[in-house]
Amino acid sequence: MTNTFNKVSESIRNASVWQQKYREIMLLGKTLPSLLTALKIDDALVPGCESKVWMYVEFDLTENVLVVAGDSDTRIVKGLLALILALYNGLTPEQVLQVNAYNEFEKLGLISHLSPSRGNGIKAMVEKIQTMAKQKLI
Amino acid sequence: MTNTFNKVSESIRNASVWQQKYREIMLLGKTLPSLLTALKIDDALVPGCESKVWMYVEFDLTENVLVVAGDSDTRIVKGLLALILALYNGLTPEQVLQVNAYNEFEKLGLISHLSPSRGNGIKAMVEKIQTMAKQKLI
Amino acid sequence: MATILANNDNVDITMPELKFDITRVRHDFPTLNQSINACPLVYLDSGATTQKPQCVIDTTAKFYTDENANVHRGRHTLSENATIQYENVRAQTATYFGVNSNEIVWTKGATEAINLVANGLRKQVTANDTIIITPIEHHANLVPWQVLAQQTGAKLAAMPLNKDGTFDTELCLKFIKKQKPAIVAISHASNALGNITDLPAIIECAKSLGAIVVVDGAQSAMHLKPNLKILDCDFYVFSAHKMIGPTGVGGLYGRYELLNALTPYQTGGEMIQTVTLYESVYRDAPAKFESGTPNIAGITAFGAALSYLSQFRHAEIFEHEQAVFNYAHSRLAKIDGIYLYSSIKNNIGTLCFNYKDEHPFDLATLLDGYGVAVRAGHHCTQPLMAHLGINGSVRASFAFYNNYSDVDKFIDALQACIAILD
Amino acid sequence: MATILANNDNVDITMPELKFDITRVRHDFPTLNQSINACPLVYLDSGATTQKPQCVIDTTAKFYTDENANVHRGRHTLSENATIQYENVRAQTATYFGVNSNEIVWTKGATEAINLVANGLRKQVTANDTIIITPIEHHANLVPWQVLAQQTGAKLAAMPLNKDGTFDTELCLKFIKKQKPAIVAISHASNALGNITDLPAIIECAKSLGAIVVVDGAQSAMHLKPNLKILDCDFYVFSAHKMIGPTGVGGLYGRYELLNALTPYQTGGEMIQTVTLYESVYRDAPAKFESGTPNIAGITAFGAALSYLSQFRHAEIFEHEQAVFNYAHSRLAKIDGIYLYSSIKNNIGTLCFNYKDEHPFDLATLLDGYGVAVRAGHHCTQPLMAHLGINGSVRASFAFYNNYSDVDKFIDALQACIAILD
Ligand SMILES: Cc1ncc(COP(=O)(O)O)c(C=O)c1O
Ligand SMILES: Cc1ncc(COP(=O)(O)O)c(C=O)c1O
Repeated sequence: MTNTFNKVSESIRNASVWQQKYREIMLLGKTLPSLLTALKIDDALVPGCESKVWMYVEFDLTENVLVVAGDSDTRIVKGLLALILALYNGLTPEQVLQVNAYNEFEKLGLISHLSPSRGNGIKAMVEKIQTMAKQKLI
Repeated sequence: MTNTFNKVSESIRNASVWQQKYREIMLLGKTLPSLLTALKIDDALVPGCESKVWMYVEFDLTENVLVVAGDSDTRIVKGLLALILALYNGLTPEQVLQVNAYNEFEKLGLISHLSPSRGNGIKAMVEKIQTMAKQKLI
Repeated sequence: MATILANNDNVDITMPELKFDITRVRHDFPTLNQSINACPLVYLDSGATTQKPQCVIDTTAKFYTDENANVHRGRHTLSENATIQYENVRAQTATYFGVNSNEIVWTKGATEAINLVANGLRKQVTANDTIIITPIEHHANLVPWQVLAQQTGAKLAAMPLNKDGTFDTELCLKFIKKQKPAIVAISHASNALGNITDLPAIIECAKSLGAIVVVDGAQSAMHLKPNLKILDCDFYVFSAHKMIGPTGVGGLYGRYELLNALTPYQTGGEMIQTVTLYESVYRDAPAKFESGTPNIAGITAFGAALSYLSQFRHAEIFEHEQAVFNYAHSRLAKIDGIYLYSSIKNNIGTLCFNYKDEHPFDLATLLDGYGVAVRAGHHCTQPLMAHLGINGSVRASFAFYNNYSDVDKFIDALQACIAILD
Repeated sequence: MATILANNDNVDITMPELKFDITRVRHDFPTLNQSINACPLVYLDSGATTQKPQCVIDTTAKFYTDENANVHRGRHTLSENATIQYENVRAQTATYFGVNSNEIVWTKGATEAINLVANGLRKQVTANDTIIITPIEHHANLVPWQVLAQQTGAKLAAMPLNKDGTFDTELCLKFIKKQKPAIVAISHASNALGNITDLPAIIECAKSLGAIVVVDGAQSAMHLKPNLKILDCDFYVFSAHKMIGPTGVGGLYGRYELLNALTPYQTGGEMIQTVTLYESVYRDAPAKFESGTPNIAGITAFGAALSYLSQFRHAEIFEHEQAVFNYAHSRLAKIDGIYLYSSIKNNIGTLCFNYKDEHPFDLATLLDGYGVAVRAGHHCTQPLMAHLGINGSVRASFAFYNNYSDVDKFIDALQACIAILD
């Protein structure tokens, strides 16, 4: 289930110094396709971020799997978004609830990016994903 | 100039324990005639006191001396008022400015009653007396 | 085991043995262990502000020594950590009151919290509305409603109160049904008398008529630790400094939809989504009520206060407070010439009294000579004093760090003061 | 003696020798002496909040340990002493700003102080009035005026601003004369850019036309220590936490008659003269603006902060800050690809910049890896960012406890970050 994620995050995990870690995160961000401009609307912005983070979280009704899309005007947040996408995209609601983004970010030494500070939208995204998965299961 | 005051405050000065000091203050308060009810009006109240303190500070125009009158519904404040009256009543503006109520109260161990706390009106009275004396001299 | 001290006047004075480790607790509150006027301090002014345990003092110092930074702003480690702590205390507070984190707004105190609600409701109130207040309210839960009434034309109606300062619940319910209020503003416990209000019945009745119920919890937040979802009020305010926390911190609980529907009271940075020169879009609660730099050190230290409280079961604290209060009430009641206005039943631990026609100011001044700290005056409850037919009173208010010995010293001092006055 | 470091690009980089005992000063601020991410902390976020000297920390702890009591209430020693201290700090603050004690109102911060003024003027403002704001304002000095304009129908007019974020005083004066404003709300120094506003000319012009001038002094109160009687503004707001004081404390200076004429913003206890159930009579300023229990520990500690500052001549502090800032500005300006928005002249010591088209968030995040604390974003000045044509920036803001070595570490770290990004 976290196969994609493990692969995607390997270079981050293997980074020997923090500088390298951030380089890898930003490289990862570059591999994430940009959102279509038409989707970069204010309604999709995560409120309260100093950076701009657009976020879409939906369930594909036919497949019953999560579809997450996002973009950011910062390179680091975009890389972190790519990690979240790798972690959750294509999972069923049951699978979503078994994934703990906090643990995964902790293992990568990136837990501070999931802090309640309003500085980035990653935490909001994770919370939205989990809430939606729970709602699906009710 | 502070003759009356020295006489009036003698028993307070000589009190051996604080209990005795307060007894003497309250006795002194009893000797102070009450204000006429007609003078106990809200406009004469010192604002912000938890106790009621009425205060009148005037200059007798013919004699050019200070006339202070006051009353309080508490026994301790009334006694302290009596001390202030003994200190200032009948003085000319020049004489008023030579009297330092803070020093006198300090000597009697009563300085805390001249604190900026809003609990009693003594400090307000002293300030009003001094302001009026200064204005007279301009 | 209970010791019976005296039994004249048909009043039992009992001192139940206490399981609470009061010696250790008193040790945790450094301010208590001092002398005032060469007497050991007997602090009976917790209704005005409580003392603080060492952990609150240490947490404040630690914040400024190692952790100081602004929250929700900087993209740097100190700021991130300060933000995490700050938000953790919000969660801790929400847990304490049994509500959700996003239903807690930080303010500088209970007074600001009530102003936030009263001001925030302005657009929802019309001249046809009635706001119920009560004669026991602290001015903080009175003047803001007077202002709201003036601004909207709404009517203020005062809840009926018994002569002795207690509520007759049946009468109150009748009154509420008759008034059909839009808002009911009421204290959970009176700061002057300590009497606890029978809120569940009142809240149920008011809400069944569609009223918004605003509870002033300044005095109840620590003594009663209410679960606000069970109490079922719409808004509830508290002050940290009356809960062994720091000064300059308070809070508002609001049922989320109602909270989010309030117009912001204070505007500025951090509460906005977007700002142009001529207009702004606000964020959702609680952010939109928290413009400006908050009392970060204070809120962090309030977390320590809540942690301190959470080491006890609340029932333990309450039982201890009640035992000490009952003992104090009984002993005070036995003194000739004492008028005691606080009920002994349903009381958070406050004695409101006078001696003969002596002025409370004189009594309090003399008590201070014996190291006993009480408050004298109208206790910011002028309408209640008028209702009781007095100008003011002496108030001795207890907290869980008081013990039987405090009561003995207080009563001894009081008798000595009476001897001076008589 | 001045060391010239480099002289390419025709910019002198000088490091004047400093008389200021910076080593001792840095020792007094414990937070500075720590490591972040295994690097010594370089704290360049004083514009958000300053660090606190040991005496402020100790005074807070001492208050809670020995002196804690509510003010203006209890008739007991602890309360009297707390009140004396509390009022002494008001006097100390008045002295710092060259004004009278009764012209200082305590608030929880600059944001609350501006809200107090904007809200308090409501009854004096009509739909025919114009309120001048400026594009450099912090949201705290913008949104409250937007609210006032909405509520009264008054017109908001934005002062002209040069492309580079500086004011052209002549243009401003012309604008003021044309607008004939009732109120001018303006910052003494920009929090985003650090640029100092040419206030004397603006204030003189505005007041000659009968306008009330409200100055946001959040950023200038410490760096510039203005004498407010000489500055001659009508209102001035400040935050203690930006003046090496505690969080949760701020204040408002108001020319007494104007101050006393404001409608109270917050109502409750201690601000009233008499209260009946249905109406209240307020006291005079400053009391009528200080309902509720204030941040007593905070205000007491702010006194320690002012005492700390008063050991230096202000010119000493200013000269030191300017030397470090000039050095930083010059070094930063030399880095290829840097856009620097802060003017080097008339600046309180703030660098607002971007690197190429990199996002300030990324730059700040990486700088934090090197222990450099800066802020990234719009700095609560969205209209200014829009004016400059940017979404945000990195802000490095200095205080008198920064030294040349901080600048060197900052520039080295920045170059390392650039290497990661490029
Ligand atoms: C210029 C300016 N005005 C107002 C404020 C608001 O101050 P506070 O957050 O302390 O209320 C700030 C601080 O961020 C500021 O820099
Ligand atoms: C019942 C009640 N309400 C409100 C308040 C106001 O609280 P604060 O002064 O902390 O704002 C108090 C405290 O004096 C109180 O006892």
